[in-house]
Parts: sequence; C-alpha cells; structure tokens
Amino acid sequence: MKPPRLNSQYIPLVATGVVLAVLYVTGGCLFPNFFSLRVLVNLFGGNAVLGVAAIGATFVILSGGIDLSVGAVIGFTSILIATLVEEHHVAPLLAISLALLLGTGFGAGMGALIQRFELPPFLVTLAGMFLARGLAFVVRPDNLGIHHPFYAEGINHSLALQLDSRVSWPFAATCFVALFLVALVLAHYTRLGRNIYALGGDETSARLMGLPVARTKIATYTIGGFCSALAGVVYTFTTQNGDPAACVGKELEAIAAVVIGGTLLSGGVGFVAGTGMGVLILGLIQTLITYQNLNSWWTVIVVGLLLLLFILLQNVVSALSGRLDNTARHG
Amino acid sequence: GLFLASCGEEPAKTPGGAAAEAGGGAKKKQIVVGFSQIGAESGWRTANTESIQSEAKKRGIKLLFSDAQGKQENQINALRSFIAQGVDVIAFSPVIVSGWEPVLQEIKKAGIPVVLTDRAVDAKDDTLYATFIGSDFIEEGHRAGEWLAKATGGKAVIAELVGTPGAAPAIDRKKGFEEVLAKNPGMKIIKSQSGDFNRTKGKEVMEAFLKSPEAKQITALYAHNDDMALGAIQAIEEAGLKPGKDIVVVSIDGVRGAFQAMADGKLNCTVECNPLIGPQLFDAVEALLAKKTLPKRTGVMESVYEQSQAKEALPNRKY
Amino acid sequence: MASDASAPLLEIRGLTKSFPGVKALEGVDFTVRRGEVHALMGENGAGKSTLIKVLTGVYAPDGGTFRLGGAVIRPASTKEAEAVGISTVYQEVNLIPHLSVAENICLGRQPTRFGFVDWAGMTRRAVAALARVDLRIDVRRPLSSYSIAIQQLTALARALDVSARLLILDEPTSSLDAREVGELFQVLRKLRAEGLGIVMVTHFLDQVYAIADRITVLRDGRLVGEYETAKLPRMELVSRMVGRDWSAVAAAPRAVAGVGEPTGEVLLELRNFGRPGLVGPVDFSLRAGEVMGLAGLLGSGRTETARLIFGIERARTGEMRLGGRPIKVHSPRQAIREGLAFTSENRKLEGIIPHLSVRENIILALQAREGLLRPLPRARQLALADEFIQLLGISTPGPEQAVMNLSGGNQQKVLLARWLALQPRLLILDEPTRGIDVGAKAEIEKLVQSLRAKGLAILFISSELEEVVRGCRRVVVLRDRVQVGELTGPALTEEGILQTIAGASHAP
Amino acid sequence: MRPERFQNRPVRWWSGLEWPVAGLALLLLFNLTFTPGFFHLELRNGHLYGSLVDIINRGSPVVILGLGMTLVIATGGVDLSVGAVMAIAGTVAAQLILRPGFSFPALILASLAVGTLAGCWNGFLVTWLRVQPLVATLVLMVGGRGIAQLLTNGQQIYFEDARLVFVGNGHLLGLPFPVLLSLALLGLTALLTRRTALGLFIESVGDNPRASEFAGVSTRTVKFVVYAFSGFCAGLAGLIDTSNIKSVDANKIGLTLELDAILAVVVGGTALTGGRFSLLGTVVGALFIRTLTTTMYAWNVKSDVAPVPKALAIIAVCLLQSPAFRRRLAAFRRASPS
Ligand SMILES: Nc1ncnc2c1ncn2[C@@H]1O[C@H](COP(=O)(O)OP(=O)(O)OP(=O)(O)O)[C@@H](O)[C@H]1O
Ligand SMILES: Nc1ncnc2c1ncn2[C@@H]1O[C@H](COP(=O)(O)OP(=O)(O)OP(=O)(O)O)[C@@H](O)[C@H]1O
Ligand SMILES: [Mg+2]
Ligand SMILES: [Mg+2]
Repeated sequence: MKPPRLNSQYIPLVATGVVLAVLYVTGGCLFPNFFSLRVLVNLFGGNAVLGVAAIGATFVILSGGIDLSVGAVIGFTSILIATLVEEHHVAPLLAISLALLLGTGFGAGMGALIQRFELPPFLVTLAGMFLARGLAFVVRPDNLGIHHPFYAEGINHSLALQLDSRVSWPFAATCFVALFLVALVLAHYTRLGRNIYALGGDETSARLMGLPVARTKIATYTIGGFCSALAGVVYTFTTQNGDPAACVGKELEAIAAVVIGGTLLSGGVGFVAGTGMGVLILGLIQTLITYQNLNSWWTVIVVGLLLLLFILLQNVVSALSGRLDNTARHG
Repeated sequence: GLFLASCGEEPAKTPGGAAAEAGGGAKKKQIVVGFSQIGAESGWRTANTESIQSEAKKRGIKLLFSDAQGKQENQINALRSFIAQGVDVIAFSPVIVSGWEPVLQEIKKAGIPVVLTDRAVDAKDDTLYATFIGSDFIEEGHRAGEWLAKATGGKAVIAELVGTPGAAPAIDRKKGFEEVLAKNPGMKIIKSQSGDFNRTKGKEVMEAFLKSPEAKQITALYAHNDDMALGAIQAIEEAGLKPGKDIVVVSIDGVRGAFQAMADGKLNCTVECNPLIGPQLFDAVEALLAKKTLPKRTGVMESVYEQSQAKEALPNRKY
Repeated sequence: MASDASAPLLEIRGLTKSFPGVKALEGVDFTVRRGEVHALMGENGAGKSTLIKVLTGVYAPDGGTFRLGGAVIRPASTKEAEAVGISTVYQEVNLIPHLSVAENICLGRQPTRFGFVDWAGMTRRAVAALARVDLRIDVRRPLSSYSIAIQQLTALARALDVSARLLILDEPTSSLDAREVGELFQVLRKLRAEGLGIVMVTHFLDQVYAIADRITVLRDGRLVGEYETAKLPRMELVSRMVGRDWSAVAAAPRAVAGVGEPTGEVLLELRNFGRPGLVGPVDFSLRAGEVMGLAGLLGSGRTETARLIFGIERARTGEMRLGGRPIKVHSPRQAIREGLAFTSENRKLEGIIPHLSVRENIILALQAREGLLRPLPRARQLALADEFIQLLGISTPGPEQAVMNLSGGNQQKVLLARWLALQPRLLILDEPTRGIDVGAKAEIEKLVQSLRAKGLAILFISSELEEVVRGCRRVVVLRDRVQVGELTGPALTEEGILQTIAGASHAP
Repeated sequence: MRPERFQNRPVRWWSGLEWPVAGLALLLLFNLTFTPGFFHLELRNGHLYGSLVDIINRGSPVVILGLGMTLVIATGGVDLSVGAVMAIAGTVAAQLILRPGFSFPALILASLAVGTLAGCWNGFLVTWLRVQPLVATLVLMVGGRGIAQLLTNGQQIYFEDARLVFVGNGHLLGLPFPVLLSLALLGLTALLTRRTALGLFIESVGDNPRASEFAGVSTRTVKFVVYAFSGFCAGLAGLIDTSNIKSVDANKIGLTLELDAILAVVVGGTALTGGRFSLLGTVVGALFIRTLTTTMYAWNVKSDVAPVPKALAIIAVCLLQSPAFRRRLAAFRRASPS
C-alpha cells in the first residue's frame, strides 16, 4: 500500500527476463563471436515468423482459448501470395492485403463458430488447421519461389536496414518488433485488451459484468487469424517463397513461447512482453544447440527437457512469490 | 575436379595440403564445414548423415552438423549461424526447392562457398552455390518406368503410391515415371494416392486400392519409395494375392529391406538412390578450398537392382 | 407507495420462465417504485435469482413484459440492462479474480485518454467508488487476494459506479458481518433518498424489516403477493413464504437452550494450534455431543482455523488431539478417515461438482472414504440420496438432476447431505446457513441439534450471532486471527460476543 | 417449486450417444449409396475381408488411444504424447524381438510397461509438479521420438517373428486380432471405470478438482492413474502398429495420431473441459474418423486435400452435438414460417 512493492503478478515476467539474460550470457561465454551483431540480428530475423505467430497466440490463450490453425494458415497464406504474384501477376501489395484479409476472416469465422455454437476452441481450430492446410494444397501442391522485384529488391534491400558493412536488419524483424509494440498497447491500454483478460479470467462473470463477451471472443480469434496470416506474409519475406507445407507444428512452438513467457494456458493471466521474451528464448536455445553441434535426436530431447525445466522454474518462482505475497500481507 | 576421389587409402593427408594451399600462410588451420541436414526422417536419411559424419572424421575435418527436423525455417537459422561461426564451406540438403535466395545471398556476401547435396534449389542466380551433388529424381522415375515397360512388355495397369505431397522426390519421381508412360500407350495408372513415404500409410492405401471395384485389373505397383512398397506388399498378401507375381512391384531407394523382399521374390525391382555421398561431398569441399571450379552438378553412383541380383547384393547393403 | 404511486419505476407482468424439467417462474408480476427498497423474498428455489437473471438479460424469458419508467424494455444482455439503468450484484460473486480490484470496478467502462485506458484515472475512480461503500484497500492488488466479503463489496461498488436507476442486490449481505451490513444499509438509504429503486433478495428477516419498504413474496415460481413491510407482521411473512402455518416450524429454535452439560468425552483438543502468518494460536476443546461456535468479524480467521483442522492447510505450531491421540492432519482425505467433515463456505469453488447429479454429489465423500475398489451399490446410492432429499427437503426434480441446476440454497443442502452421509465424529460447518431460507435454516438448526444428540461434535461457524448463540453451548471468539476469548453459560449472549470482539476484557 | 416432469433417469451408458451415432450412420449411408463395393464383405482365407473390416481394423489403434484419452480428457487434461509413446513402445518391442532368447510374453510386457512408464512420467509432471497437461505432454511429444531414435540409433528395424506379427496381423474368429484387442480394452476400461468408483472420481475431478479434493478424493492418484493408463493404451497401440508393418520407424509411427484420438473423444461427446465421459462415444467417434479416411481413399481424394472434407465433417458432427446449435436451429425454424 504505502511503498510501491513489486506486484507478485510481475514476478513470472521478471523470471523470464532473467532466464533470457542468463541464456544469452552463457552463450557468449561458451562460444566466440556469440555476442556479435550478426547473432543478435539473426535472433530477431530468424524468429520473426514465430514471433508474429506467438503474439497472436498470446491473445487467444489470454482469452482462455487456443488456436491450432496457426501453422496451416501460414502455409496457406504463403502459397497464396506466391501463386498470385508469380502465376497471376497480381501486384505483391495487393496479394499481401488479400492474404491478410482472408486470414483475418478465417480467424473471425472460427471465432464465430466457437462463440455462437459454443464449440470447444481446441476442436474448431483443429478443424481450421485441417481446412487451411488442405486449402493450401488446393491452391498449389508444391512450393514456389517469388522472384518479383518487390521481394528481390524491395523487401531484401530497400526495406532492410544496413547496420554495418555485412550485417543488415531484415524487414521481417521490423514487422515482428512493430507488431510487438502494437500488441503491447492493445493488451494493456485498450478496452478490448482488458476484456480479453476478463474473458479468460472468468467467462460467466465477464458476461454478468456486462462485458461484450461474444464480440470480444470473436475479436480475439480474429486477431489470432490476422497474426497467423501476417506470420505467413513475414514467412514470404524471409524465404521469398510460398510453401503449402510450411510451418507444420508452428502452433505448438508458438504455444511453447507463450507459456515460457509466463502466460497461463488456462487464460486470464499473462503478458505480451513475456511472449516476446519467450520467442527469443526459444530462438536462443536453438542457436545454442546449433553451436553445440548436437546430434539430431538429442536436439529434440534437449528441447523437450529445456521446455520442462523452464516451466518448472516458473512454477517454483511463482510459488515462492505467492508465499512472499502472503507474508507481505500478514507479516 | 574429382581427382581426389582416387586417393582412396590416404585421404586425411591430402586435404590438409589442399587446405594449406588455399589458406596460404595458415598452415595448421583445421577445415570447418557447416552441414545442415533435413532431418532424420528415414533410414535412408540416417545412412546419408552417417556417411557424411564418418567421412569428415576420417579426413580430420571439423563438421558442424545441424538437424533441421524437416523445417525450412530451422535450416535457414542454421545456415545463418554457420555464417556467424565463420565456417569455411557450407553444405546442406534443402528441405524444399524454393525459398533459399535471401539466405544464399547472405552467404555469398560473407564469401563462403556452398555445396548442395541430395536436393537442388530453385534459384535464378546459379552463382549462389558452387555445386550440387545428388541423385536425379526424375531420372529415377525414368528408370523405374523403363524397367517396368521392359518387364511387362509395355502393358500394365498400374497403381501408384505417391510420396509426401509437395516433396521434391515425390513430384519428380512421378514426373519421370509418367514421361515413360507417355511413350508406352499400353501402360496406364488407374489408382494414385499418397502413402507419405511410410509403411503404415503404404499398406493402408494399398488395402483401399485392393477393395475398389477396379482392383482386379491392377497388374503392377509403382511406389515412390521402398517403405511404401514394403507396406503395400503386406496388403497384397493379405488380400490373398502374390506380390511380385500377380502384381509386379517396382520401387525406388534400394534399402536393405527391399533387397530382402526381392530375395523372397515379393518385390521385383528397386531403383537405387544412393545416400552414401560423404566422400564425394568432402572431395568437393577440398577442391573448393583449393580454389578449383566444380561442375554445377555432380551425379551419384547408382544402379537398378532386380531380383536376380538381390541375394548377392544383400550382405553388402549398408542401409 | 402513496407518494409515488403514479409511475412505477419497474413493472413486470406475467413473467414466465422454465428450465428443462422445472417451471422456475410462472406468470409473475413485480413492481418497483422510485426511491424504495423492495425486498424479494421466498424459499430456496422460489425463483428469485431466476427473476433477476431474466430481468437483466442473462436468461431469455419465455413470456411476459418489462417496463422501465413506462417504456417497454427487453434487455438481451447484462450490458443492455446496464445501458437502460439496471445495475446488478449477483448472488455468487461474479468478478474476475486475477484482475486488480480497480479493473474489476471499471471493466468495460474504463476512463480513457485519447482512446487508451487511463490507468491512473482508473485507480482514482476505483478508490472513489470503494469509498462509497466505506472500503479503503490497495486497489491495484488482484481481487483474489482479498476475502469474499471484500469481493462482494467490490461488486457492489462496481454496481454503484454507473448511474443506475434500478439497483438489484441478490443476497448482498450473506457474507457481511453486522457492522458491514449496517454500513451497507447506510449506503442504500442514501441511494434511496437519491431516488434509486433498489431490489434486494435476502433471507434475513431482521434486515428486511430494517430497510425494506415493500416486500414481494414468491413461492414455487408463482407470485404470492406484494406487501408493505410495515403492514406485514413477521409471522405472516414467514407463513406466506413457506406456504403453511409458521408455528410448526418456529417451534424449533429455542429447543436447544435447555440442554445441559455434554457428557461425551473430549473429542478434539487444540493446544497453541496455528500457522504463523495465517491464524492462531487457538486453544480449545470440543466434546462429543457438543456444538461449539466460532465467532468473529470477517477475516478474523474462523475459516482458516477450520481449514487447519481439516488439513487443507497444514498447522505449523502447537498440537491437535483427536480422541485423546495426538495427530497431524495433512490432507482432507486423512481428515475424513479420522471422522472429520467440513462444509466449505465457498460452495461454488470448493463444494459442488456442478455437472454431476445430486446423487453423485451426495455419495462422493462416502465413496472416497470407502475407496476406489469398493463402489457403493447403486441401490444403496439411491437410498442414501432419497433419504437425504427427504430429510433435508432438497427441492429437486429427482436424484439424477445435475446439481448446477439447483438453486443456491438447495445446493448447500446437498453439500450438507454429502457430509452427513459420512456419519462423521466431528462436523465443521462453515457458514452452513448462508443463502438458506428461514424454513430450511430452522431445519438445519434442528438437524444440528439432533446430530448433537446422537453424539456428534460440531464446530459451528456463522456470521449470524443470533444463530450462534441459539445453537451453541460454548463460543470461541477470534479477533485479528487470534483467539481472544471463550464464552459459555450466561455470558454467552450476542452482546457478550460483540464485546469480546470489540476488546472489552470481559472474557476469562 | 413443482417439477414439471421428473428427471429421475440416471445417466446411462448410451445417453448422449445419439448424435455421434447419427453422424456415423449418415456417413455409412453416403457410402452405401455412392461408393460401390463399400459394404462388400467376403470370407478370404477364413477371415472376413472388405472395407468395413478395414475400418474397424485400422481404427483399432485410434480406439485404443481414444479410450485412454477419454479418461485423461475427462479429468480436464489432454495427452499429446501418445503418438510419440507409440513410437517408443514399438521400438522396444522390435528391438527385443531381434534379441535371441528373449521370451515373447516378457517382450509384450516390456513394451506395455514402457508405455505405462511414459504415462507415469506425464502423470508425475501433471500431478506432482503441477505442470499444465498440454505443456507436460508436449514435452514428451517433442522429446519422445528422439528417445525412440536414440534406442534404434536412427535405423529402421525389420522383423518377421510370427508371434509378434500376429498381434497386428493375426485373425481370430474371423476377425482381425487388433479389433479383438480393442474390444477387450473397451471391456476392461468400462469395468475399471464403472465397476469401481474410478469413473465417478474421474468425473468429479474433471468437473471440480478443488471440491473433489475437499471431499476426500485423491485428485493426484486419479490423475496419475489416467495418464498412466493412457500411456498403457499408447503402448498397446504402438505394439499393434509396429507389428502391423513388421518394422518400426520411430519417425512415422503414430504420427499425428494424438489428434485423431482427441477428435474421436470429442466427436464421441466427451467435453474437452472435463467431467462426464462416454467410452462408447469415443469408439463411435474413432470409427467415424476412420470411415471418413477410408471413404476418401475410396473416392481417390488426394491425400494433400483430404484434410478439407475431414475438417468439414468434424465441424458438422460437432455442430449437431452442440446444444447451442440445436437451440438456434429450433429458433430459426420457429421464426421462419411466421
Ligand atoms: N440454469 C438452470 N437450469 C435448470 N434449472 C434451473 C436453472 N437455474 C435455476 N433453475 C431452477 O429454477 C428454480 C428457481 O431457482 P432460483 O435460483 O431462481 O431460486 P432462488 O429463489 O434464487 O433460490 P435461493 O434462495 O436458493 O438462491 C430452482 O428450482 C432451480 O433448480
Ligand atoms: N481486510 C482484509 N484485507 C485483506 N485480506 C483479507 C482481509 N480480510 C480477509 N482477508 C483475506 O481473505 C481470506 C479469507 O479470510 P476470511 O475472511 O474468509 O476469514 P474468516 O474469519 O473465515 O471470515 P469469514 O468466514 O467471515 O469470511 C484470508 O486469506 C485473508 O487473507
Ligand atoms: Mg438465488
Ligand atoms: Mg469464513
């Protein structure tokens, strides 16, 4: 009350930050040139797709739902853009807008099904995943490079920021950071954002409190759909390619990033900032594993174990903070 | 530029020399190669990895090996971290054909030569990589088709088990095979469905084929890989038919299981697709570091095996 | 009343609503005027909560019309109801536990700056809103870190935060203590003077007579009548509610008074028992065949004491003896095996299994004690369920009805049945009469006494001092999470308890 | 209040089954009219042969996984690791069979035990370490195949042992052995949950874990048991799948089968939020999904676009089951004539 104490709700977030820092410093101590600008840029550029997808997943999970269609929508979006641009000679910006529109609409559709017919999100978005993946293959059964100058020169040269003679900041990373900032504001400074938290906290209560539950729920999945489609667009930026089979299982990675970022899967508790850090942590883990030169099956085992370790660490920290909280109140 | 292949017994010394020439003064510097593998999705792939790793060890080359678990994003990240780690040569088996230009350009900017293995990339600018070592999937499809044409006298009603949708081998093996069919009007595909390159699906799909009203007409089976063929063979047996006789079976890869099946008379032919490219890969690496130019494309030693050769070849199969 | 008879604020005509298997409301008329407090009364399951939920758009009515200030309204959601000026505090606390108190008050109508939520402004507004209900707490903390009472006051503050014409309170006082009720009424009187119409559902007759101007009574989903409080004697009201002569029921209360010294052996002994930071130390003992009360203000640590005994929380200091044997209880499971039973005050979260049937809810604890491998035969389950439905007068279409479809009070009875089915040695009742109508309350008191007579030891926690004094032979008083006194015999009066709570050195 | 009509009917094993069954019937009806030979059954080599047999045969692993998954979901959890656990159990079986002198029953026990052990690990994470089920089982889903590959060193293993081959390929009483296995498991599960109090405890834990704990139900034990059981089921399914193709391929076996199992549970009418569950519903759900796949084979739907009809069919069945949908439909019908 009197001295502004660290609110216990922020402790998981701080824990995530600490782990991120520890991982980064560990890498720097173990490997030469880990602290180089290039590694840092790669971290953002290489994880931009995951980052964008995970931010969408954050909102959906905060609302108490889940979105399994992320990876499939990325695949669909990328192949749609590639086909439109390369085979139908549609202007890239138009193709991108169209893809974003479709993805957003797709999210809204799933949201409407979930909301209006009270179907479980797990199921609807799983069906959404099948649908989007199947449709991606209907658009085109194999991958297709995008050679349009907008991509070849625009995205990769004009829009990339040259940091020094050899390293440049890719436009994909700019998209990730920009979306991250928008999401921060959306989550914490808009009514919609706060309603999403309330919805995830307790749906019945939210309804009785007169919050626009239906609209919020649909909006959440719409945001999710938009982010998935945007991730697909970013995918085309990083690879200059459309692939109907792209990003299989990306949704699980996104969920992992969200969870690592301290958001509860049950909804109502969490932070966009945490997700940002979660994405970087996943990226760092992958980089470290590449640097460490591990064998393939070890890679998956290590990733599994790290995920576990991380969740446990968070549980411990939260439990400790909970106790701290209690003693602070009574003591 | 493959003269090094003849060095057979003593490869470890020669590359040292080659590297020393390339590096000028830095005599003791060990060659570092970054290799990004697609994954470990099949026995074929494991043999491929194993060949590369053991060859690197044999030659005293430091190999940074990274496994992309079948994901292009992972592979791109790995390639980028190879740049950051400052390797001498980057080699990789691309997961898919397109989508490599941005990262290849980065590699080029960093002045690192690239060797592609197993699968090619679709890039307009072919200076982005030094050479491609690998099988020609279209050619494999051709060979399977031609063998079948010869064995059946140009008359066959074929069921086809396609590989994973969108994968380069699946697309090209189908294409090569169909090119042969175009020349043989007596051969036609009446059933075609994906078996995802695995046994379970191969068996399942074949079961469904055999229950369709057209099942009785099927005289031949073309499977895009041995695994699917082996699954399908079981389904054929369970339907009370004799694989290899009632239905002629031809597939691609040449794994040991396929040789066993040929020895048992259940599989008729397998077109080899050789994963043991380690020696060729490092020959190329050393040649590159010696500033030699390589042909854009290097084939792999491969052949077609029939039942008659199976018993004899079986003990020598490494994968 | 006469002053404002011309234009009623709210007029409901012929309201009908049924649920599968249940006619919850049948042709009910209901009128509220400006500047009055109108009590909505009725037994458990009479349809009070349903009426409110239909009015506020939570449920769609099957038939009937609403007029607010003369205009026909048909709210389809709480939001729409709020927009026309109907503000509600529901029976169970319905807020978002993880969010801060401030957000809970302002959610959906946060002050904004350039379209973005203004957090500082929100905190100020929340503090102001809470000041109206006389609460001063850190509004930035999560709601869940506060007690149920504070949560209920927060809900009230939220309801008052909009400019409402009609304020609806569904059992607002069920988790408030006497002082807080007084303060709440202060607020309500002020609002009434401002011309607000207030509908209040409650089971406390005293409170009704303290504040309500008019009373509408429902029974079995039908309207019994509308009365002016001043002209309706208590006995009359109760008879209207229960639909039979009150005297039969009313005979129960005083029956307890004459009970002498319990003869049973000492069953539960607590010595210096507690957990630093949570509650304690407490010292008392309880005999078989005795009802002992635990009294104190909200947050005084009564619930915590019960939870320590039952092993939900582990004690750190002192010792507990059960039947003379020292024992450390570390889980509810173990407590149950030792013959303990505990009804939680939080019915929704810690009590009912909502989707399971009445039967399954009743036998659950018994089955858990019997163990996995010894399932109760179906016939036995049904017999038990029927027995308790009869015994406690649980109003349900049948034993297979899902418990969530029962009214609040009937859910409470099902929970009581769950524990009675165990035939425990010690029964801990935490607010067992919360949200229960007079008739049932009397039934439960009677039941407590008959259980006592059978040799059960009972620890009785209630915020209603009257009830505690009437039913208990001894009362332990807690203040600020420590035991401050124990009252028996002539000292055991409502005044005595209040004095002990207030800190007069009256207790031994 | 006077009840209009008494709801005195206990929840029976068939209640809630009408919609999944209707969906399945609809699908079969479609095939009856449009797919020639779909219902053709004959006796070949002394056993039944035909598409319908394929459905129940190939559906067996999904049924088996689904039974375990039903219980897990009923406690409010989910098990994503079953596919990976299948791979581990299958690998163990295949490796042991190649080891001379290893007794066959011990082999079966060993691979089932490995599956159960994996389930125990999940249960341990969920109960003792309080990791959310989705994440806890994600760990093994990601890492499990790695473990399986570690065991085989990345090689595929082939075997011909007649006893092991029988598990997935044999016939008894004219029916494929896996079908009999899944029927037996259904019986066992029903016995386990309905003839003991386990079913009640699972439902109560799934519905309100805190209240169940306070009522003396050991939520830990209940949750632990269901995850272990799900692991056991995955072990059995892994055994069947491995035996079925006489080889083990740690990368492919059981891939995405966890999704099919979850779908089977949901199509069968068990809510993902936990609480009431229906074993028979899951069986019907699994058959529905399998029939869908077989139908698509019969119609030569290319496997890359096959997810589209699958998604549509699943949404349709779930809509049929959704009370909200039926309410809206009824309201629509009432509104339209006027
Ligand atoms: N969602 C529902 N589904 C089915 N029946 C319901 C539902 N809600 C309420 N009922 C039934 O409607 C009747 C009226 O319930 P209601 O909650 O309005 O009673 P109440 O007067 O508020 O009682 P209490 O004082 O116990 O809270 C009860 O019989 C109850 O079982
Ligand atoms: N004034 C308060 N400020 C902050 N937290 C409180 C306050 N009063 C209670 N709490 C918290 O609420 C929780 C529940 O305590 P509770 O009020 O239920 O105790 P109690 O004595 O049983 O009262 P009652 O049973 O009447 O509600 C406790 O954990 C306590 O920390
Ligand atoms: Mg009520
Ligand atoms: Mg209390």
